[in-house]
Amino acid sequence: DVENNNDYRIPEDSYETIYEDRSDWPDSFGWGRPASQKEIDSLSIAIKPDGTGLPQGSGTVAEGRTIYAGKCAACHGPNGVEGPEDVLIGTESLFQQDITIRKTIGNYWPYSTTIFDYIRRAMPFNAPGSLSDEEVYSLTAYLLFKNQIIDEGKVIGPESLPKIEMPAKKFFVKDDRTAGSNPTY
Amino acid sequence: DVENNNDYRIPEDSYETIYEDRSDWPDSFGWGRPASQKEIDSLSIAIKPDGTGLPQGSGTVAEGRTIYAGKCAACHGPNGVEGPEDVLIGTESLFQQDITIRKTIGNYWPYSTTIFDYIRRAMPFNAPGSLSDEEVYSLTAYLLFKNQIIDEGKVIGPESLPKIEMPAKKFFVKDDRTAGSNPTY
Amino acid sequence: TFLIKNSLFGTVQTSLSEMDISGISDPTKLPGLPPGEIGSRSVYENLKLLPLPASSRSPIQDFHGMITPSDLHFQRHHGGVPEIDPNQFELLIHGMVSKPKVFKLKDLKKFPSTSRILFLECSGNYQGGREDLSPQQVAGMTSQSEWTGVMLSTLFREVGVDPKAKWFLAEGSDAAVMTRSVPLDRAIKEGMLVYAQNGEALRPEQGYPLRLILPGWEGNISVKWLRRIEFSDAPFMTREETSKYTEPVGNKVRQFSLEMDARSIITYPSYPQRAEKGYIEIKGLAWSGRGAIIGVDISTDGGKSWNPAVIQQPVLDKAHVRFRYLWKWDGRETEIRSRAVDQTGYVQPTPKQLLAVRENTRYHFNPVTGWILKRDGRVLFNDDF
Amino acid sequence: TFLIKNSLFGTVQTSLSEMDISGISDPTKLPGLPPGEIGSRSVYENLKLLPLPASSRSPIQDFHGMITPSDLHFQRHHGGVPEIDPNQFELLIHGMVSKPKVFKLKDLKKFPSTSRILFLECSGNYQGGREDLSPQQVAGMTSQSEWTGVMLSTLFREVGVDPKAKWFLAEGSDAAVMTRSVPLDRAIKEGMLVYAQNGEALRPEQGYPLRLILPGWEGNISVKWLRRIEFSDAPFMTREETSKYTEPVGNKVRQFSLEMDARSIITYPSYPQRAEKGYIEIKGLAWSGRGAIIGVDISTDGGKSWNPAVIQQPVLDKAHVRFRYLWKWDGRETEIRSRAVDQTGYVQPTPKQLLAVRENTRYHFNPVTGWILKRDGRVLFNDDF
Ligand code: HEC
Ligand code: HEC
Ligand SMILES: [Ca+2]
Ligand SMILES: [Ca+2]
Ligand SMILES: [Ca+2]
Ligand SMILES: [Ca+2]
Ligand SMILES: [Ca+2]
Ligand SMILES: [Ca+2]
Ligand SMILES: [Co+2]
Ligand SMILES: [Co+2]
Repeated sequence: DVENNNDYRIPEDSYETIYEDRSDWPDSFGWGRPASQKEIDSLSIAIKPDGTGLPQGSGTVAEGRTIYAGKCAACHGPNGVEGPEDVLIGTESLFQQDITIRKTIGNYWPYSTTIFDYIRRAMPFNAPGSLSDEEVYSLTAYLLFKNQIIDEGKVIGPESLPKIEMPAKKFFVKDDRTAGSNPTY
Repeated sequence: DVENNNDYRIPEDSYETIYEDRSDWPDSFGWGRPASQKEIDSLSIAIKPDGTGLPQGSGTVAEGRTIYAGKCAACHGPNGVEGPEDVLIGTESLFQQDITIRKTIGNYWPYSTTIFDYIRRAMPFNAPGSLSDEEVYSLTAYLLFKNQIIDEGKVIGPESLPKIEMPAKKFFVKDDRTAGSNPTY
Repeated sequence: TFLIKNSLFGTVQTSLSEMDISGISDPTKLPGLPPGEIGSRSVYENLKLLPLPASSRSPIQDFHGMITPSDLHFQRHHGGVPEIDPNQFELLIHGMVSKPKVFKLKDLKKFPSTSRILFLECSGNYQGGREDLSPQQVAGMTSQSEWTGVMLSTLFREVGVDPKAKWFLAEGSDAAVMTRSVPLDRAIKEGMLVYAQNGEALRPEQGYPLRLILPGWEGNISVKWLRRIEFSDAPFMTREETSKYTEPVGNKVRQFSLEMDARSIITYPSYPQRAEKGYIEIKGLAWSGRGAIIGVDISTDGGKSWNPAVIQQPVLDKAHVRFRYLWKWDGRETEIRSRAVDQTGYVQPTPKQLLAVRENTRYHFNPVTGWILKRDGRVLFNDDF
Repeated sequence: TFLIKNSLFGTVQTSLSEMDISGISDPTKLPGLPPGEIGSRSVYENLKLLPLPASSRSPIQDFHGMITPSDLHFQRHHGGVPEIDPNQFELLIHGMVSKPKVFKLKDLKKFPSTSRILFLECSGNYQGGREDLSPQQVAGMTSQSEWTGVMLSTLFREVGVDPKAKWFLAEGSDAAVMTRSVPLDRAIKEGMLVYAQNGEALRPEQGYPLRLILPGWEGNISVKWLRRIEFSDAPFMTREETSKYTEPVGNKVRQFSLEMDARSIITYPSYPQRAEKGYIEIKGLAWSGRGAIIGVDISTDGGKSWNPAVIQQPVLDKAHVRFRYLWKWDGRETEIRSRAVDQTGYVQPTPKQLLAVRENTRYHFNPVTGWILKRDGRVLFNDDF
């Protein structure tokens, strides 16, 4: 009978214990060189939800509209909904069990700072990192406006951006799955 | 201390036990097709020390000398000792702790049948399998003669070849190494 | 066709050049290619990834054992595969640390190292709903390698991490400048920075020259082409961990769903292969991001009864295992399924069990799947149960 | 240099063709290559076998972990690498059997299969006597793969082996029509016929489409490109098991010396690398044909004192294990050595211990070897002790 064939074995302990005994290790190996503040500043482009990392500058919906038409519409559609790439604009709630509704900045992005961070690092897809901070602020303003999150006149900058409350924020929870024989999928 | 770091584990049992339980296996899976005697005969070219497998035919030292000069001397030297490839001829004993002495048919080959078998399957290196059985018998005769194992007039064939006693035969023993903490290297 | 290019032939060049080798097709009759500087793949073997614009799926139905050939490892990029000069390459570690540092690749290679065989799976690894799907289409975004590198814990000692740091950002040097926030307490135990894959340097598609490996977690967080680590007290809420790689479940959005749940798939017999009546060794892969696989059950009657498969040793933690199950098919239409159980006791759910608690969330969809064997030998995919 | 060939770009072709990409060297500023049908190796990585007319040695000093990349597996051929069409391929099993049979490759793939990670070492794997030798030169004829195929015991049931059969001949379809006699009682336990290596089909240099694998035994007997198995009551005494692969020991010639004795070699630091004063993680490989490695000892004082290295899990039977030993070098000239111990209790001997019982027999020469670290950082090979 196949039952006896299960010759498997559960690993006795988890992997991290390989280096449990570090008694002969020095406090530090000392390899690598100290990073200067200058090189840290030049590389650390990540923005936190509280706005830390946002550069000086500002942008407007009007300027964003122009830049969008020139550099973004080809991939995301003239109105941000036509594609062929990701749909950016839409306010219909996702939680109506209608799977045809697309995830957008308006209905799914929990933090406004992510818009600035992502566009600056990755868009336009064919020339990432080519936009000025001012351009990114303007595009962020334009996309927030089109998603009915801010008014058309709002100026977006390091102070105002993190204060914007995103409609989807309230839905986000940490992973609530549990492992084990009675799991929450 | 490093002693505690040795987190190794001896496999509990050896591998063959994977298929210990074959209780649900059939006596035979039945795959593959029966081999006909004809195809067995055409493929089974191996010669046993008792001469099983040797084909009809025969060869002489004189003929072997001619074939050797034409098809072998380029690689093994006019006298079978010059190379550049393996030295074939030599009767000096290997067991004088003189590492310059080369292993040859004369001092190292324990079975005469191996000469026929190997030449037929693998030589000449650039055209293996191209010799007729008669040619192989003659080359075998020639190499045995040059190694002072047979007389120049001897005819070599399926009856005579396996009867030839090779000088090196008496030295060959099965692996006598032992494993364990007191091994014989 | 044989190419004569053997140094042994120097001595017989004349006779060789006179040989007519055009008619020789018996490989025992002419020397083959001599040993070279690098091995080859048989011209008769033609395994291929299945490429889409931003991903490529592994031909898992063609694999044997548990190792994925490095050039057939699945790919998922957000900005293409960058070409990085390992001599120019630097990793910056900064943020909530007392000693921000820059490491060259050669610095990282000096640290105490470790190797580990692990699967890596994209959390979007599912395609279903049709009968004409191969294992490569259904689940080809999982692969397995032996990774070698430095434990995160080893490297993090060097920079003096602030005890208040709870997360770190991992950032790639691809065109997406890919970023993910990683929970430090969970990552520190098993996380690695790896520079080698299956014995040699990482392949470009897998993050050359350096990537993060977080065992058992969704592939996207094991950031490739790693250039920067920034410690923080909170996650950065990057696009990949908010807009992507999150799951709407009920009226919530589940975020930081990192562990890959236990899964299995039968890779033989499968679509578009043909099954033959008689003995069949059903074969497949099973894995869990939460530990070792402790069992794989097989049903050959569409889920009514189950029997344990043989699991190939060694069974490793957070690694693909190969399972096998000998079965005699009577030729009547039936459906075969596999179901993985991991060391937490988690049993791979059916599609309906999964869908009952959440719609298809696009990510982390790991149901039991089946292959329907038709009387004519066709094998069709099924996930409608 | 970046090649623009991404389907995503279809939509923006005009603006792209207007872009000047010649000056862009920052990989975050331009998309890289999109996912393809097959992965690649970085142009900056250039590992090579070291070819001789009839063999090629693996660059073991460049490897990480325990798996050998398939195209860098060592090679040893006696008639070059044949090109074999897997659809034409047949294996004949006959001799002392009641049901002589011919198997196509697809027949063999149907049988219950198994996978196993094993080293394969040429019994002639030694070069010494000079200080300017790299690990690749000293011991590059050992490699490791995950092999998949059929157990000999499974296949031999099909042909009805005569109980009086004690040996079988294995014959290749290369230009040497390579043959070896195999003792049945010892081979039946662990022997395999394999068709896959590291997840995919065998590589041509490793015996495509089918080879024998006799775990722990000298490589030559694991006949590649296998075409025929003939059962017999006695060995055939082929050239390879008489004229070659035998060892003159005292006034005897040792024959059928099959098991590879335990061995280890430090691969880092090694010639021609340079060592730097300070912490060094000494790394290397250890293996035994008689079972599992249970320990590797390291000496950093030329053999006077020994300390155990850390051995990477999982430690597998008859498989390479990676060992590591953290050491602080004070910069003074010294010699480092490694010594393997296997589960039989066998301790890898010194060169002198080996030579005391037998001259260098060319085969099965597995001594402890050392690397002398010079004050200027040069690392030189030593086997004179
Ligand atoms: C060449 C095509 C292309 C152009 C031009 C382009 N994008 Fe995109 N965009 C994409 C693709 C492809 C993705 C998805 C990338 C991924 O998933 O990794 C994307 C994703 C995005 C997203 C994230 C959507 C989500 O829901 O996660 C935003 C926001 C975005 N683009 C904004 C812009 C803006 C602003 C511009 C102009 C400055 C722009 N894009 C220009 C192709 C393009
Ligand atoms: C193109 C070169 C070449 C030619 C021509 C050639 N040989 Fe060889 N021979 C070799 C090589 C190379 C080897 C060693 C092969 C190996 O080790 O796999 C060898 C090995 C041998 C051996 C085994 C020697 C030993 O000690 O194991 C014999 C016997 C032999 N050759 C006989 C012949 C005969 C007889 C002919 C002519 C019919 C011939 N050779 C023609 C290259 C050649
Ligand atoms: Ca069974
Ligand atoms: Ca442990
Ligand atoms: Ca996408
Ligand atoms: Ca230690
Ligand atoms: Ca067992
Ligand atoms: Ca030779
Ligand atoms: Co997730
Ligand atoms: Co031997």
